[in-house]
This record gives sequence, C-alpha cells and structure tokens, in this order.
Amino acid sequence: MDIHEYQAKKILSDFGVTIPRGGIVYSPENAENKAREIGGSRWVVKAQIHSGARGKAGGIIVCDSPLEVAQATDKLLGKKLVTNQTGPEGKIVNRIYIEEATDIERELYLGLVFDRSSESIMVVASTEGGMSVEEISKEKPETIIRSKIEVAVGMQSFQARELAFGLGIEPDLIRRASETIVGCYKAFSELDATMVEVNPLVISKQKQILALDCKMSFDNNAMFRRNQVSELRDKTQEDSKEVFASDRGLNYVSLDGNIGNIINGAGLAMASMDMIKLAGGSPANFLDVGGGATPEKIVKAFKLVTMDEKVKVILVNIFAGINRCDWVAEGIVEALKKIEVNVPLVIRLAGTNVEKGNQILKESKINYIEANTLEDAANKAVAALNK
Amino acid sequence: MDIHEYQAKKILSDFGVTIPRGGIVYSPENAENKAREIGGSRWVVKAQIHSGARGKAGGIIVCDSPLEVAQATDKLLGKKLVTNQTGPEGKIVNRIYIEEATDIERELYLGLVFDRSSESIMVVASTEGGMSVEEISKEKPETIIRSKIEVAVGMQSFQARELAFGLGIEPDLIRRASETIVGCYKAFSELDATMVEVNPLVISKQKQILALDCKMSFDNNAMFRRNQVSELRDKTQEDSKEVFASDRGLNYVSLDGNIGNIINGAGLAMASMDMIKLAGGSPANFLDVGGGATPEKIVKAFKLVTMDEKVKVILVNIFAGINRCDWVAEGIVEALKKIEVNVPLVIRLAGTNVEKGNQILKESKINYIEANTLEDAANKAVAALNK
Amino acid sequence: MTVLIDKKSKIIIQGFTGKMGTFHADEMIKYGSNVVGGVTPGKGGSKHLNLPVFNTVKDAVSETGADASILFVPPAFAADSAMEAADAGIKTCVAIVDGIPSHDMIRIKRYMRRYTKSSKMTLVGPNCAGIISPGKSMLGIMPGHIYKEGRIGIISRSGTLGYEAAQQLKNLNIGVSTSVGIGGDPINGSSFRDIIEKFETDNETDAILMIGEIGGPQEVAAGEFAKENMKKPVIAYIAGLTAPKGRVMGHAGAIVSAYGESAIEKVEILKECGITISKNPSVMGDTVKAVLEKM
Amino acid sequence: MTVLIDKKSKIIIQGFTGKMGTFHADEMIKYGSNVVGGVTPGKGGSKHLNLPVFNTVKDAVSETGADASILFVPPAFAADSAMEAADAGIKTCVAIVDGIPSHDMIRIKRYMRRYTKSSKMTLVGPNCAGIISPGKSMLGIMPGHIYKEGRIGIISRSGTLGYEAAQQLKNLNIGVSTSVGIGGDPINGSSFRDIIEKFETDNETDAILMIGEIGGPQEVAAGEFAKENMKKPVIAYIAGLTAPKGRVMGHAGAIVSAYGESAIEKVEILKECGITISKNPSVMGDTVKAVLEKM
Repeated sequence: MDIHEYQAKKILSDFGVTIPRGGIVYSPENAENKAREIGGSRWVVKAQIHSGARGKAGGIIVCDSPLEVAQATDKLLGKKLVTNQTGPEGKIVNRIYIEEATDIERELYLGLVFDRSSESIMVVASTEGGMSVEEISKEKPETIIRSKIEVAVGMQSFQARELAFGLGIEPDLIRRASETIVGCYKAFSELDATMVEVNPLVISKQKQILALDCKMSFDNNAMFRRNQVSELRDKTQEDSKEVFASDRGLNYVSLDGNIGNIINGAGLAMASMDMIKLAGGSPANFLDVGGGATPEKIVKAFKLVTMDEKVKVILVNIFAGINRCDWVAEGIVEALKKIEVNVPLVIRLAGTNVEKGNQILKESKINYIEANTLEDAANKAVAALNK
Repeated sequence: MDIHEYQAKKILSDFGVTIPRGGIVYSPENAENKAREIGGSRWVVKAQIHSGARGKAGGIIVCDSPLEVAQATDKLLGKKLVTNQTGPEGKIVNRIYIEEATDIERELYLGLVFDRSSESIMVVASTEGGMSVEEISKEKPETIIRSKIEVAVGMQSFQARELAFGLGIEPDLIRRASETIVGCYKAFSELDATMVEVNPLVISKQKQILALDCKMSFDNNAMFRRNQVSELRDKTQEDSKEVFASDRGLNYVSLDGNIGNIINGAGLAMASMDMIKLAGGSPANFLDVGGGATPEKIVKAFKLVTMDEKVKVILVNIFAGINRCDWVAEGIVEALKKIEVNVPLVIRLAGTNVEKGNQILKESKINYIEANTLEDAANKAVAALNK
Repeated sequence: MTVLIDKKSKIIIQGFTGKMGTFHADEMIKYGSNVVGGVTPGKGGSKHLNLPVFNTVKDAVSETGADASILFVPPAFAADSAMEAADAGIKTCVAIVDGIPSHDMIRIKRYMRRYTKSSKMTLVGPNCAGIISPGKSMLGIMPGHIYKEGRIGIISRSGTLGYEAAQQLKNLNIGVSTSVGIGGDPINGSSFRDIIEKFETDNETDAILMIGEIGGPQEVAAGEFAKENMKKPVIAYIAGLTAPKGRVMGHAGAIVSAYGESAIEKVEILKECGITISKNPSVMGDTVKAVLEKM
Repeated sequence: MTVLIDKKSKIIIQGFTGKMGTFHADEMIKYGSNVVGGVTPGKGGSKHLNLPVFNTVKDAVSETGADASILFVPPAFAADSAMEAADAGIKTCVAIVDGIPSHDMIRIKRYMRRYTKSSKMTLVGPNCAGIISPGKSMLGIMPGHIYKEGRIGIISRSGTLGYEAAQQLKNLNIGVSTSVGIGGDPINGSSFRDIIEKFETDNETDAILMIGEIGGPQEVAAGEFAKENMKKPVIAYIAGLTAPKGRVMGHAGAIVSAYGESAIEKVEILKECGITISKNPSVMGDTVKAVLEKM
C-alpha cells in the first residue's frame, strides 16, 4: 500500500526527521490562507498523487505569493497527471500540499527496502539526490553506499554515522544526519513498511537536514495491526478494477492486451499469460482467483473481467485440487447465469474430476470452447480472437 | 535501584497488567477520602517500604471502613518496619498505599530476572504464589516453571501461553494471563529493569488476573536514559551512608563489624575483607574508592568511614597502578589534615612507587601503622583492634 | 524424501479444530499421512477426529513424539505458531497460510538462528501447498492423487503450477519422489537453494524440477548452488515472461525490482549455471522426460 | 598470547581524542604497544599524538589494517562502539568503560551472533583493566612494570586484585604470559571459560591463575570446562568470603543470588573440578609456585 508524500512526511517527522513547514489543502481558497499561515516568501505547491517524477509532469509549482499559491492550486486540483510511473491513464490530483520553499545546498538520496537475499533491511544512500535510484544505479553506481541492518538489534548509531560520513556530510551535521537515518529505519521497522524513500534528502543553506520529498509503502499483509497507517489509503489513486478486485479477495493486475484471464493460482496465471504470449496473443489482465477457486470467486472474477472493455476473449484455466472440477464447472455455469459474456470463452479444466467437470460444462447450455492443456487453451484463445 | 510497590504497579498497569484500584496517601485524612474514592467495602492499607515480607511485620492491614483505613494509616505512617529483608534497623514508612481488597481464588508467582548463564531474560513462574521464590525453590521446586526469552525477537505469545497453561490456568483466562506475562516482559525489557516480581499474581473470584503485590528493580547504569524511572528513587529507603557514598561515586556497603576499610578496586576490597576475617577481625564496611584512588576520593572515603560509629580501626589498602603510591600517599596526608581520625589507622600501599609513597607517609606527621602485604595489613588491623 | 517427511513422520496440526485444520487434517489422514494429533490452545485434553488435542506444541510433542507440523492459523498468529513449533523440537513445519507480514517472516528466521544447523527446524512456506512424498506422506493441501510415485523432485513457488507439473509428469508415466511448495512470499522459510540441497542428498531422487517465477534472488541462488555443488540434473521453468516490471503478480514475492529478477534474465542466468530450461509451462513434463532419457 | 594480542597487533583507540583516550593511548605507546591511530567521529583527517584520527572504525581498519581496539567512550555509547568494532573486522576489542547497561551487553552479544566463530571479535570487558602480554603489547590500563615476562596466564574479574597477583608472582620471580581482566559486570564480553580455553591452546602459557569473585555462574562454568577439556593446571582464588548475601559488592556482577554463587560454594565446586585453590589472596603467588614445582 502506497501513501501520499505529505502523509509519509508526517510519519517521518513523528520519528524525528525534520521536514519543511507545510500543510494539506483541498481548495484554492484554503491554499492562500495556508501559505500565509506557513509564512515566508516562497512556497512550493505539490500535487499529491501516488507517483514520483511529478515535477516533470507539471505537478510541482514554485510560487512567490499566496495569490500565486492559490492559482497554482486551482490549476492542479482535479487534473490528471501523467508521469513515467502512472501509465498513460495518469492519476487524479485531489489533494495539494503547500510547503515553504527550501534553499538547497546539497541533495542526497536515502532509501530503505527489504533485502531478500540476506533477509534483512537494507539502507541505500547516495550523494546523487533528486535522481531515481534506478538512474543512480545506472549512471552513478559508485556513489551508492549500502548498510545491512541486523534486525535482531535494530539499526545502530555507528551504521547511520558510517552512511552520513560516506555521504560526505560535514562533521557538525553528522549527529543530525544519523538521527534522521535512524528515524527512517524506525519508521520502516515499527510500521511494517516495505519501502521508505527520502529523495531528495537535502542539506539547506541554513544547515538543516530536511526530507524534501518522500515516499513510503507498506506491507498489505500487516495492515491488520496498523490501523493508523491503513486509514491513509487513498483509493482514488488506485486502478478502479484493482480496487474492486482486492476488496473482493482477488489478485488482479490490469494489462494492455485483450485476452481476459480467470485462473487459480498466481504461478499458473503467469504461466497461462506466458502461453498466450507464445501463441501470439496478449493478456488483458493477470487474475488469480485463489487456489480454491470457489464458485463465489468465479462469479466475481467474471464480473471483473467483463468490466474491462479491452477484453475480446476470456480464458478460464482452473487446475482443481482439493476443490474438484465438477464443483468448479458448476460455479462457472452459475456465474454465466448471472453475468452476460459477449466474447468468446475458452475454458480449460484440469485436475480432480476433470471428466465430470467437462461433462457438466458440455451439458449446460453455455457457449464456450473446451481446451485440454495449457497450450491448447492459449492457442484456442488466440484463434478465437482472430476469428 | 528499587522502587515502591505502588510505583511498580503503576508501571505494570501501563504495560497492560491489571491491578486492583488503589491510591497513594501521605496522611490519615487523605486515607479516609481515598478509601471512599476507591469505593467498595473492604480495603487493604499497605506500608510502602523497599522490602518484601511486610505482612508479617505488620505493614499490611485489612480494613472494613474508611475510618479503619484512616486509623491503620495513622498507625503505620512514620513507623519503622523491621522485616527479614530490612536488617535490624528497619525501614521508615512515609507513604501508604490504599487498595480495594481482592477476593482471591488462586495465588501464583511470576518473576523475571536476567539469566547470567544464558545471557538472556528468564521468566520464572510457580503455582505457589505468596511464598518467596527462595522458599518455593526449597519447598516446592517441582512447581517452578521457567522460560528463557530470545531477546532478539522478544517474548512470544506461545511462551507466555506455555507458562499460563503450565500454571494450570483455566482456558478462558489463558489469553489474559498471557497478556499479563508479556506485559511484564515488556516492562522489564523496555525500562532497563533487572527484576520484575509479581507475587502474588492472583486469580480473583471474579475471574480477574491481578497483580496483587509487585516489585521492580532497575539497572543503575541505565538510568541516564530512564528519567521517568529514576525520578521514582526514594532515598529515605536507603542506608544514609550508602546514599552519601553513591552520590560521591564511591561503592560502599554497610556491614556489622568494626574494621573500616578504604580500598581501591572491588575485588581487592573483597580480598582485604577476607584477610580481615581470616585474621580474626570483622569488617565494618565494603568500600571501593575506584581503581584510580584519586586524592578527592580518598578524602570522601575517610569522611564516610569516620561517620560510622562502629568503626574502631581503619584499614587503607591501595594498590597503585597508573596512579602512583606517592600521589596516593599525598592524598592520604591531605585527607588527614581535613578529617579527624581518632582510631588506629593501618595503611598498606603497593604497586607503582611504593617506596616513595611509604616515605611520604613516614615523613608526614600522621599517626599510622605501616603494613606491607595484604596479610600484614589484616593482621595489624586486627591487632590494633585488640590493643 | 526422508530428510523432510516419510511414512513414519508423526504429524500434528496447529490450529487443529478450526475449519481449515479439520478439513485438511482429514484429507491428509485419508492420503495415509501419520497424523497423531493437533494443537488448539484451550482445547487441550479433548478429542478431535478421534485424535488428541493439546494446548501447546510442547505438550503434543512430549505426548505423541510428533516431529512434523502444519499450520492452519490466521496470519496474525502464524509467526508465533512457527516459533512455537521450532521451540518444541518439531523438525519439519509447513506454513500453508497466506498473508504473513514480511517483518514477521524476518523475525521467525532470526529466531531460528538460535538453533544449530542439525537441530534447526525446516520451515516450508508460508503461502504454499506444502510437501508430499507420494505413497508415503502428505504434509500439505495438494490433491494427492495427481502425484505418481517416482524419482523426480519438484520444487515450486506456486501451488497450482506445481500440480500442473505433477500432472504432466504423470501423463508421461513419470513419478515424483517429493514435491515441495516453498510458497510465493518475498521471504520464505526454505528457499529453492535450501530444498535443492536436500534433494541432492536424497537417494530417492534422480532429477529435480524447479518451478520459479519472476522476482527475488532465489532461483539464481539455487542455480549457482547447483552449478557448484550438484551432480543431479536440474530442470527449471520460470513463470512471468509477460509480467510488467514493478507490479506484484499475485504472489507478494512476484515483483521484478532489480536486475536478474525478470523471467528472461533468470532463464539466461540459469542456463549459464547448466540448468535445462523448460521453454514454456506446457512442456515441463516433456523437458524432464528428455533429460531423463539422456541420463 | 597471540590469540588475543602480540607485538604485531595494530591497535586503535576508540574515543581517541578524549582525556582518558589520550592518557592511556600515551601509556600504551610508552609500554611498546603498536598503536596505529584512533577514532573520534567528526575529527577524521586530523592528527592526535602524531597518529591519524578517523571518523569511523571501518575507515581506521581500511587505512591502518588495525586488528585490535580499546574503547574509551562514555557508557551510553559503548554498545554502539563495540558493535562498530565488530562490524569493521576488529579481532580483539577491550572495553574499559564501567557502567554499560546490562540490556546493552545482551544486545552486543546478540549482535555478535551474526559472525561465525572464526570471524567473531573477542570482546573483553567491560569494566576491566584490559589485556597485557608482558614484553609484547598492552591493550589496557594496567601499570605495565608490575608484570614480569613469563609463562603464567592470569584471568581476573578485578583490576587491582589482578595487579596484586602479578606483583606476588613477580616477587617470587614468576612471570606472566598474558593477563586478561574480564571485568566485574554481570554480563561480560568474554567469560572465564572463554579465556581459559584460549590459554589452554596458547603455547606460551604453562598454568593459569583464575581470580574470581562471588556472584554469577562463570567461575563454575570455567571449572567444569577445565575438568573436561584442560591439561594445564588451573589455580583459583575466589574473593568475597565475608560478603553478605544479596548485596552488590562494588562490581555490578558481585552479588550472590543463587546456589553456587557464594565464595565458599564456588571454592567447593572448583575443588571438585580439580582446580587448586589459593586459600587467601595473599598466597596467590605461593600457590602458583607450589603447583609449578610439582609439574
């Protein structure tokens, strides 16, 4: 789960990280007042969307008066911003963050992620703040320094100090920099985060160490114990079909193709998509209805896939285990009574009671194409598309 | 550092442990009001001193009316209570805790300490609450169950559950009992405690799990980061000479004998006391002035030892290392100018520049007996005593 | 594979009396697994499916001699249950449960560092189908009948894709020694490398089919291990050729976030490690067969 | 003892530019220890006592090849400094500092479990006098001149009582191979058992004098280890015959809280382990001499 910049800033500031003064607004009128409240003579108006690279997309505007702040807010609110991370459909701006402008002396990069190899938490820092970590890795890999954290005892001051010295921070600011890094680590580990990124972390001309932009992501699996974090979820920033799916216990990812998939198991789903590709087609979605593939899930899955106007063929591929193909077939027949499917439908059943399942499908009045193997299913789906 | 029962209860209740309703009072008038405020029809008036076994010493009185509560408070306030843990001089009662009486169904024992062998935290529990852990170990060792905690990940619910089931707690109360045990663990580990003891931990007739009496001790070395805990220190409960010493960076323990000791290093101090005992004497104190034995510390040490009226002979034993015997000797001479010593004084110097040191002592006008070895020093001290 | 489970393995069910625990315990018993009881705190002393219920895993182990367990507890309690199993001396523990927080998985693995290698529990999962040694024992939730007895070891992140492989093998009359579902989470109890190492020493296994996915360093680590240390042939399929970068494909762990984590890159690296690649998921069985014929 | 320090050991001072660090660095250099620099965060790049100052231990190790360090930092920062040393690859680290919280010591030891036995740093102390190998190197704060070169190993919880022993030996013309002060805290970096094991394998040591105290299980653990594993004779003195139960005698760790922790009980148990007991602290030297004469 992602959250907005201003939410991440609030969290980090609770963990002792300094952030520029700022406030959230939902209207231009408020924006003007908020700018006056914040004080100073320059402000940054920042569109709050779940994406980086907002600056290039016009989502960040520097202003010299409260009036300009109001105008910039007016301009951004309700707009769809398209960045290199949002996809072509972009993300809608519903919240604006107004912040005092910072006199930047240096821009640094600080990120925390899980390191799956060592099964620990990895802190990554670089002197090249402002660039994405992928860009830094490609263009300035020598500037990257890393520190692996022993979660049994947590991050130690010396590790933060090593990073701070490694970034060439001047002696007087080492302590504050270390506290900032440790604060980010604590936020990561105490709130079940999966990612904390402060980019840029800046040293201001006034010698403050400030988180100028930041991002946090959280482990969905841990949200049951993080009520305060899960309340920060902003569904307007997520794909509506994916929200529909996740609210119903389905794993769904929107893709660009036109063959809709309904599959049980994430691995089998990926494998089926691979087969579609090899057969010359292109999947419209990834959809895992869960290992069990209960009739209720199948109904919901049909509802979801038929919502997508790109879909020209639907491929159902269910490997029944403890659930049985006859049950699954009954579920499909039931689903098709409730949901109208106007595109060709290819169904491949496998596993327990496969004959019985195919029998039920055949005897029902549903209009479908039977397939037997993974390959057969993919070929038939692509063929149906080209008809 | 020890704290009072009511303070420990407040801390544990902040960690989710249930305690009976109660309040602290400093006067009989307040006691009556406090009893009414607490409500109910029976109260327990508990003298707050740093000692267990208060009940047998008359420090705990059960009352049936607010008037009785006031009378009991009046009786206890200002009294010296002598328990088997206070020594013959007892401890003064300055604070009274008034608590609602609990209908006890079962009394259990729960304790947390460091386990020095495994360098981890050990939880000890027994069905024989109300007895001291030493008594339980002797008389009912089979009732003791232990759980070692992996501090890297902290106490796990299953460990608390194992203890709770091990204590024969009924299924409906297991969850609450586990939370209580985990709460005590968290208090121990998050506050730098060295001991948490809930004795008895009771199950009331109303099926509540309550900490009826509890004790906590803390690591003096960690008090620099535990301001809220160190504010709970009650110096009226400590030996005045030991308070004097610890406030001045000296390690001092009052003992029953009559040979006062001024020694550098805890091990050497214990060894010197052993030699006194072997020579037929008895030490009045343990006193370690620190490895360095600076002149300032020596002055303070003489002040402390001469405060003790039991002292009939003073033995100074300094092994000078980086500090040198000549400096130490000058310190002693200086100290004796400031502090009047009216008992025989035996001085043994050893280590760096010992000849020079002895020279200085000899040439000063101080009245002392020179000793050369540990044995010599002890023998001469005992001999001086018997003169 | 006797290193993990065999006919004699004494199995307990953690979360025995719940709906899932009851259903799958029954399935395992029907398959022939030696289920000796289960644990549900607070129900100790009662009977369930004619087997004893215990309050703690320790009690279950001391009363039944259990050495294997399978967890059917909600994600919030899974870390605690896994550590309880490890502490009670269970040797093989399968966590079926999907949705354990990653921070909890790190905590479990850290906790288990207290044990020496020989006394350390093998944790398989979470978010997996479990372990089956066809004809011997099942410590999982798979449909037992699709597995033919034989000498191929299967390791898979995905449950249903593992079934698909077993079915393809069965259709070719090839059997399975043991199939291990290691699960789809980013951090799991046993990695490909951990299990592949066990198969190498398993004298009931001739060759290993490894079914990987995009995301994470595990397949590559296993490939490098195989290159250095293994004599038995390894066949691999990596799912997710069409998966876009930066998206989680159903499995929490199936996300490409670094070089070497896409399907194409993994395939390239595995090839360099001398591993035979199944070009697509419908020829996993055929690829294994071809390798066996060359042996 | 080359296992801990020798003439070639490259020593850095953590907390180099402070008062204590400066004073003792100077003393060590005068004794002949190979001090190669020190660490004071923020003063990296400068010189102190004509030696380079570094910001981090890692920098110091990579620039000087240091393999030993000694901590002169306040108690609140000691845990961090010890872990920094371990992480930077220091092999022997002495923590002189008195007053480290026990919870911090547990944390340090837990942290060090990440290392394998061969790459694990030996932490000596806290609250100790350090290590001296007479004539070779001193990584501590003891008065070097009271130690005669020779073949007796000394291990002591107390600093000054260790000096007393060295002096008694010197008066009898007996020398010391290495003297290790393990410190008086309840939980310390190296126990009697840890060091006694090193002495057993040290070919510069013929016999070991162990100077213990009341409180804790360490002396007994060392005794049991010696009984099972040692060929070299061990002589022991336990201070605190007259210490009352339940009181801390100066050293945080010197408190009798269980059976086997009083001086009398420790002496009894050590005797049963075949260890020669020095009856009182003024005959430690004589007792060693008597044992040597019987060898």
